[in-house]
Amino acid sequence: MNAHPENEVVMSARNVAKSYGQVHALKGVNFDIHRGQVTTLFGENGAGKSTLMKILSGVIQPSSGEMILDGQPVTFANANEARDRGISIIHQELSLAPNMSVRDNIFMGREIMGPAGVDFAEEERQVRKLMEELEEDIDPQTPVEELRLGQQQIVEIARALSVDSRILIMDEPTSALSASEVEVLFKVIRDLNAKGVSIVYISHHLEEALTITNHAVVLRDGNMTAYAPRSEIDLEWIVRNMVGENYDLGSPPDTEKRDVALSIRNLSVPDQTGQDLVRGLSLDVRAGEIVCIYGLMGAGRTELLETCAGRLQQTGGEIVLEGREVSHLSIAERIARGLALVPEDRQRDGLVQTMTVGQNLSLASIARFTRGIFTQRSAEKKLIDDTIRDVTVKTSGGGAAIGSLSGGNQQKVVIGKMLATKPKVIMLDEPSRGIDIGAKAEVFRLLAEGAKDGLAVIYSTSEVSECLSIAHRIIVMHKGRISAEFDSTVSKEKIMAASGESVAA
Amino acid sequence: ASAEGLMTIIVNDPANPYWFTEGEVAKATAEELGYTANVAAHRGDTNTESTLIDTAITNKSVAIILDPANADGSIGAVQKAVDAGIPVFLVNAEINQEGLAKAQLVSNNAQGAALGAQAWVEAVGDTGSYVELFGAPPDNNAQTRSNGFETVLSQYPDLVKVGQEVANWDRTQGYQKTQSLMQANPDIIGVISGNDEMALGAIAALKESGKLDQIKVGGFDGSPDAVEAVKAGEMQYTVLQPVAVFSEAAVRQADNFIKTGETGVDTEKQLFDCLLITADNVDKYTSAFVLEQ
Amino acid sequence: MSDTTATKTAKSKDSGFSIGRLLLEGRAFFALIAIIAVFSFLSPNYFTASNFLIMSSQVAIYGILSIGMLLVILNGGIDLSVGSILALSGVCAGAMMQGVTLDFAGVILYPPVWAVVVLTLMVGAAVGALNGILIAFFKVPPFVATLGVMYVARGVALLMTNGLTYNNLRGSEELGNTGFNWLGFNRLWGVPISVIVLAVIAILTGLMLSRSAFGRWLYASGGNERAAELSGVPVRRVKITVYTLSGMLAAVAGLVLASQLTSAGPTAGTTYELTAIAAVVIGGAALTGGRGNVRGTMLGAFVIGFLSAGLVIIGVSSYWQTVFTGAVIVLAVLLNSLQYGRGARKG
Amino acid sequence: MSDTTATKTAKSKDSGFSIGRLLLEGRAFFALIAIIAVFSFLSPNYFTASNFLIMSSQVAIYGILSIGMLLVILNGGIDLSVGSILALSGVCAGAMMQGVTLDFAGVILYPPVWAVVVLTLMVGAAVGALNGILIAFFKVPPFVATLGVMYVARGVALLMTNGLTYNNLRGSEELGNTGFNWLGFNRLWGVPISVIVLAVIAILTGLMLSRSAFGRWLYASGGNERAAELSGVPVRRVKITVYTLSGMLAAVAGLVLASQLTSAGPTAGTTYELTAIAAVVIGGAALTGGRGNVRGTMLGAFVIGFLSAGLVIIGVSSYWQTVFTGAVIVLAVLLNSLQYGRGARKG
Ligand SMILES: Nc1ncnc2c1ncn2[C@@H]1O[C@H](COP(=O)(O)OP(=O)(O)OP(=O)(O)O)[C@@H](O)[C@H]1O
Ligand SMILES: Nc1ncnc2c1ncn2[C@@H]1O[C@H](COP(=O)(O)OP(=O)(O)OP(=O)(O)O)[C@@H](O)[C@H]1O
Ligand SMILES: O[C@@H]1[C@H](O)[C@H](O)CO[C@H]1O
Ligand SMILES: [Mg+2]
Ligand SMILES: [Mg+2]
Repeated sequence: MNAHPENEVVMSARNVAKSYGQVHALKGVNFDIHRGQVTTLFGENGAGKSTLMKILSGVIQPSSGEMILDGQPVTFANANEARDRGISIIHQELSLAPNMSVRDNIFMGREIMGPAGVDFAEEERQVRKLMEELEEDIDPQTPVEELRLGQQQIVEIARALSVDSRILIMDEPTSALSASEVEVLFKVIRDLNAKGVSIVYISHHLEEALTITNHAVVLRDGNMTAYAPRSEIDLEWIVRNMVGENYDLGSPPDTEKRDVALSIRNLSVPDQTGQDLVRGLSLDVRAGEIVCIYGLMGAGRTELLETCAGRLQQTGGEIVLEGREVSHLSIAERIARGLALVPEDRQRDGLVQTMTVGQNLSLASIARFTRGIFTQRSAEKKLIDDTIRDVTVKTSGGGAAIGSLSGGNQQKVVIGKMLATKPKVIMLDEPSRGIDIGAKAEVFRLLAEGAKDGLAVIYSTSEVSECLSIAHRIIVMHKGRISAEFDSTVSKEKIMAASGESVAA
Repeated sequence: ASAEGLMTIIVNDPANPYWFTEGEVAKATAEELGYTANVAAHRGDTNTESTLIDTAITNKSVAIILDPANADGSIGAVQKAVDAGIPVFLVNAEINQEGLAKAQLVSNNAQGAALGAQAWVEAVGDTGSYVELFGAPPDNNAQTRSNGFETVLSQYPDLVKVGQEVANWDRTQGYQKTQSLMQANPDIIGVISGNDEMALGAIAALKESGKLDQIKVGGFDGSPDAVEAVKAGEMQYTVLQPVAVFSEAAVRQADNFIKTGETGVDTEKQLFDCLLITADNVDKYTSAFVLEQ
Repeated sequence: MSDTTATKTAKSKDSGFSIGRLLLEGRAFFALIAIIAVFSFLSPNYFTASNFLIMSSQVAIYGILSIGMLLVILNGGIDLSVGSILALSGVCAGAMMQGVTLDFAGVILYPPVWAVVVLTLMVGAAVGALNGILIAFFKVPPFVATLGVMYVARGVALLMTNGLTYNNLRGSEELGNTGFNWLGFNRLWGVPISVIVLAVIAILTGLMLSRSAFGRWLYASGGNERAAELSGVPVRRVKITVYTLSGMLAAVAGLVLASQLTSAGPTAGTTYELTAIAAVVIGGAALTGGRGNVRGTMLGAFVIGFLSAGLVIIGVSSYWQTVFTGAVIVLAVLLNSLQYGRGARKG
Repeated sequence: MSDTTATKTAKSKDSGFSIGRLLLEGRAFFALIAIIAVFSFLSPNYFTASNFLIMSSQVAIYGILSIGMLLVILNGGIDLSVGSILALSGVCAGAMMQGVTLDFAGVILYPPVWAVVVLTLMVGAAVGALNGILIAFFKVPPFVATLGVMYVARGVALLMTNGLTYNNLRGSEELGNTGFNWLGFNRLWGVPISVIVLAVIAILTGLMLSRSAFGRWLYASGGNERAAELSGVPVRRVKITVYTLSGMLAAVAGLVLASQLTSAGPTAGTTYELTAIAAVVIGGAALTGGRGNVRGTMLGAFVIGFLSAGLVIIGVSSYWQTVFTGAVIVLAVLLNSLQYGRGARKG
């Protein structure tokens, strides 16, 4: 990576600010991109990372400030103009058309034209080459909807790589990738660096990001709060600058282990083709106990938890809640008996965007306030206010629009909604996904408190460090089975080895 | 507002030239007699009709000239106007109750149908199979005409009706139904139709298949388009309904009633005989729905 | 993974209270005021108590249909079959009033009017439930399911009567089935019964939506069905219920119409589904579900009803009426989309 | 935002090739075969070349409309105005054939037929573009925008003709505007021109969808509009284009119908939008956008056309025809949803 001066700046933002009405997403940020190097942006949810990247890539326009490319001020009217100048972006949210093939998605908006229309053969040739580079075995003609999430993210990455760009922005490219896939991606990034391509990288996986970065930039509340080259920083530095203090995800609370609250016996769950995603799995969780389920993408954690909650159908086995079999019950009946699920994707499965914070909080327990025909408003209001206080949702009140909350606070609403049903067992599927470290710590604190009161907690995660926080017991899932079980003194390496992940990373 | 007050005229759907003329003639007559006149359309919907009657009441109409949407379904609406003290004069179609409207002026559909059927037999001969296009069933005229055709045609045992389709007085439907009827019965010699619009649709279908020479079409109404077709030799005849005559008469009877309390005619139901238009007398057709005698 | 998308679109609403927003949110209300003002100016007969009562009784039919439609639209669905159900129920009521022949017993039964009403409502509810089952269990998209049922119900109504109309639903003393036209003809405290029926239904539905658990479930499953399901909302039951209610309300409308006209025909209510949808949409509901309320829908129905009645009263040709109706629908919703869409995206 | 949703429900499609799936995917095809078989069995006159040609020429109108509808539905929209645009275009063509009076010059212009055709297509395109602008720029939901335009266009058509029908569109030699009925009456190699027009449009549209960049853009913006936009697809242009094309195709249908009847009336095409939507949906397209193709839509149009023609040929009453049409729509789509929805979630 030395065909170019070490710190040559290809592009920079000068005093860039962006407001959405009263929301000041960016407040005059200066930012440099170095040729052939990786610049990583760190920051809490809502710090303004994606906003800055969208401005650099022409998706949105700054309210003030300017951008300088090769020493010249530039403005981009749209993403196409930026792309023409060699800047491309992998968006944080997957932006693929599920109905179309991998090939069509990769060339969406810049189809290669031949004499008889789109030159599909040429496009497919290029896709195959990209997939080889990314070490993925994905056929160009496969509809994107048939790919699992991680593969979809690979397609996003391939799309960005298919443009010969000088600056490649990656906004959380690895949130759905397995460790080995991340490895490959990092290798690709190094190759690109060697060719002089500059990378801007964003991730909430701080340790992972540190392995690739050359320069670290920290954003906080729309301001740049710190900048340093890799040699001068460590994890603690990042966290301190991001949130102002060092957060600890907690340790297993001292609780009294009581009777078995949830007993899963020999459970099997098939996919549509009849293949088992969960295979004869058994697990007991006691009241007051916190169990963490670790596994790679596709290990079957989501299926396991959604089946317990009653959304998916099992083909065999039993789910016993406080001694009573609940397999035949509906979701609502299971909730009423005290079995609650906080789903993995809060936008899709957790929140009702058209309702207020309060209405979301009371949704799962509204039937309890019904006397005769009508709901009791005062009881509902009390529940909402109590929950907002207990789970510390930062909001102007129950009447606020749910969309006005940050990601972490939205997550707390989903958790609060289920806690309000007064469950005996709460299952949380990746409760930390996409929320910042401060919010994570608060969520874990909340769960630990619940356990002290006798709640049985099961949560899944894809980050090893989160296993080693509040959990009393760590279950590792691999291909639908429990591949190992540890107590809280285990090492990260052992957990990862049991999950089938390479420890090298 | 004029000296004599407002006369509300409610027709079915002016997109059919027949009803269009009905409304226009009534309006012209009313205005000639010193009334103001509103023409509204219910398009066959009894609810819309009832709404229009409400409006006529609100507007303090002195009389309502109504082409009822439905022989049974319009009775309530007429009753409502009568209860509000507004005299109602029905034109073109009847309601199945007497004593409500001051007068019901309709063409003599049975006589007209017989007239048409006879002309049709003359055109096609007395042997062969044929099909019939039937109007909108809620309109009594559809059945009356069909019965009229039947009465005459059943006297010719060698004329066989091999198909009958509802085409709702509509040209496009007449076109499509005729096409299919011809496929089902390739050897028909004639199409007899309950009105001109359907007949004109049938003619288009026959032209398309090149069979207009072999298959004869008869219409009903005497609309200008049909008269053109008779002139061009494409339609054998059309039965003229004297709509211009009875529309005008209805308004005049209303005027009488307003001024004298009597319509000037003894009976409530008044039948106006239809006239036959063929190639022979087509020149006497001077304006829409008017044939010089 | 997609927090930001949704977050952003909803966020702008937080930005405080403004006069402009009030005007926009109340646009159906202002449209109604404007309509009343214009027509009162143009015709002396418009602004009278009796005319308002008459117009309201005309609105009743559409209003009742649009309340059912609102429920379905809140659920994120649509019901194209209401016009046909209206006709079918009217015809069923008509048939029962004419007497039900029991062949095997050789007698003709004349059910009393209350029984006719109850049975008719059950017919409407059954057809609505059929919609609901197709949509909730067989996953047929609502547009398609109700389109199919629209044709089938209409066809059945036509077959039942052979295209003809049942007349004279007044019943007779000796058969003990009088009173049918009470609904359409009588007045309580000077107000037509149909208007009272509308008001009662509107108030009950309003209460149901705002105060009952079912109402909350409906908003939730219209806003995000998956999230509602995981929160224990019986989404399928909600779905079937709204279509059933929509069908039942169409039957109420059918009864009101039949009693207003004292006749019931199989072609009644054609295209009324479009008017009902228009009323709901003018009233500010979103076709994507989860947003809307009874107040808005009622205003929407009155806007349409008072507009078309006004146009007739001042003697505008029926063609212009068609044009105006279309223009009002687009304009009202255009304001609506300006309200929601403001600055959400560039350009 | 809903990538994963689609992901999970579609999971089953990975499971290789099965006979069951072939049957389901080709359900419109099998429905068509079944219809042809049944009617051929019931009537000796059904299975004849001449009948197929006639039925095809009837299908032409609906088929042309449904191709336009397909484009709109692929975009995730809907176009309720096509029936009205059909009428309006027919009427415009009729007016031009009767001569355009230029008052200031005191002359009547008789444009030649090609000019009439071109101008009429432009009228259709313009109304379609109006839909597109309302939807793409003013963010009016497609259902509402096209509902409003449906009323307005119909009203304008009625106003233009004052309700009457333009008759005799044959033109005359001395005015140099003959040839209009060629479209509706003539045949090339024994095939009605209207069928050829349909075939040409279907093939061109098919090629556009499968081979052109525009086709990719359309599928992309129907599948995930945001993603398409972020990828530089001009989603707004695509949107306006599909509505414009839909309007233009409605004008083509209007011209074909007017030339078949050699007359043009303002009430033509009422409710044809529903038939067109039904054809597209029977043909396997999803109303949510992004899925569907011309082949399916054509099969859908033929299913509907051959069914209703067959019912007439065997002499089934028109009421039963209504019932059957509805039932076929629901059944076809029910199979469709079984195909996609199989066991996706707990029953
Ligand atoms: N279109 C918008 N309208 C209103 N507010 C917005 C919009 N886009 C972003 N914001 C707000 O701007 C701020 C910065 O958002 P941004 O998406 O850049 O955060 P981020 O740092 O990428 O967070 P995350 O880690 O959760 O992705 C947030 O408060 C966000 O809610
Ligand atoms: N979108 C998809 N398409 C096809 N198969 C999928 C998809 N998502 C998951 N799978 C398959 O389902 C099985 C289990 O997936 P599941 O989502 O339960 O895993 P998980 O452990 O919850 O992982 P994560 O939640 O991190 O995605 C795996 O075999 C995986 O390949
Ligand atoms: O008598 C009229 C005319 O025949 C018209 O063509 C259709 O409606 C009938 O009632
Ligand atoms: Mg971000
Ligand atoms: Mg998971």
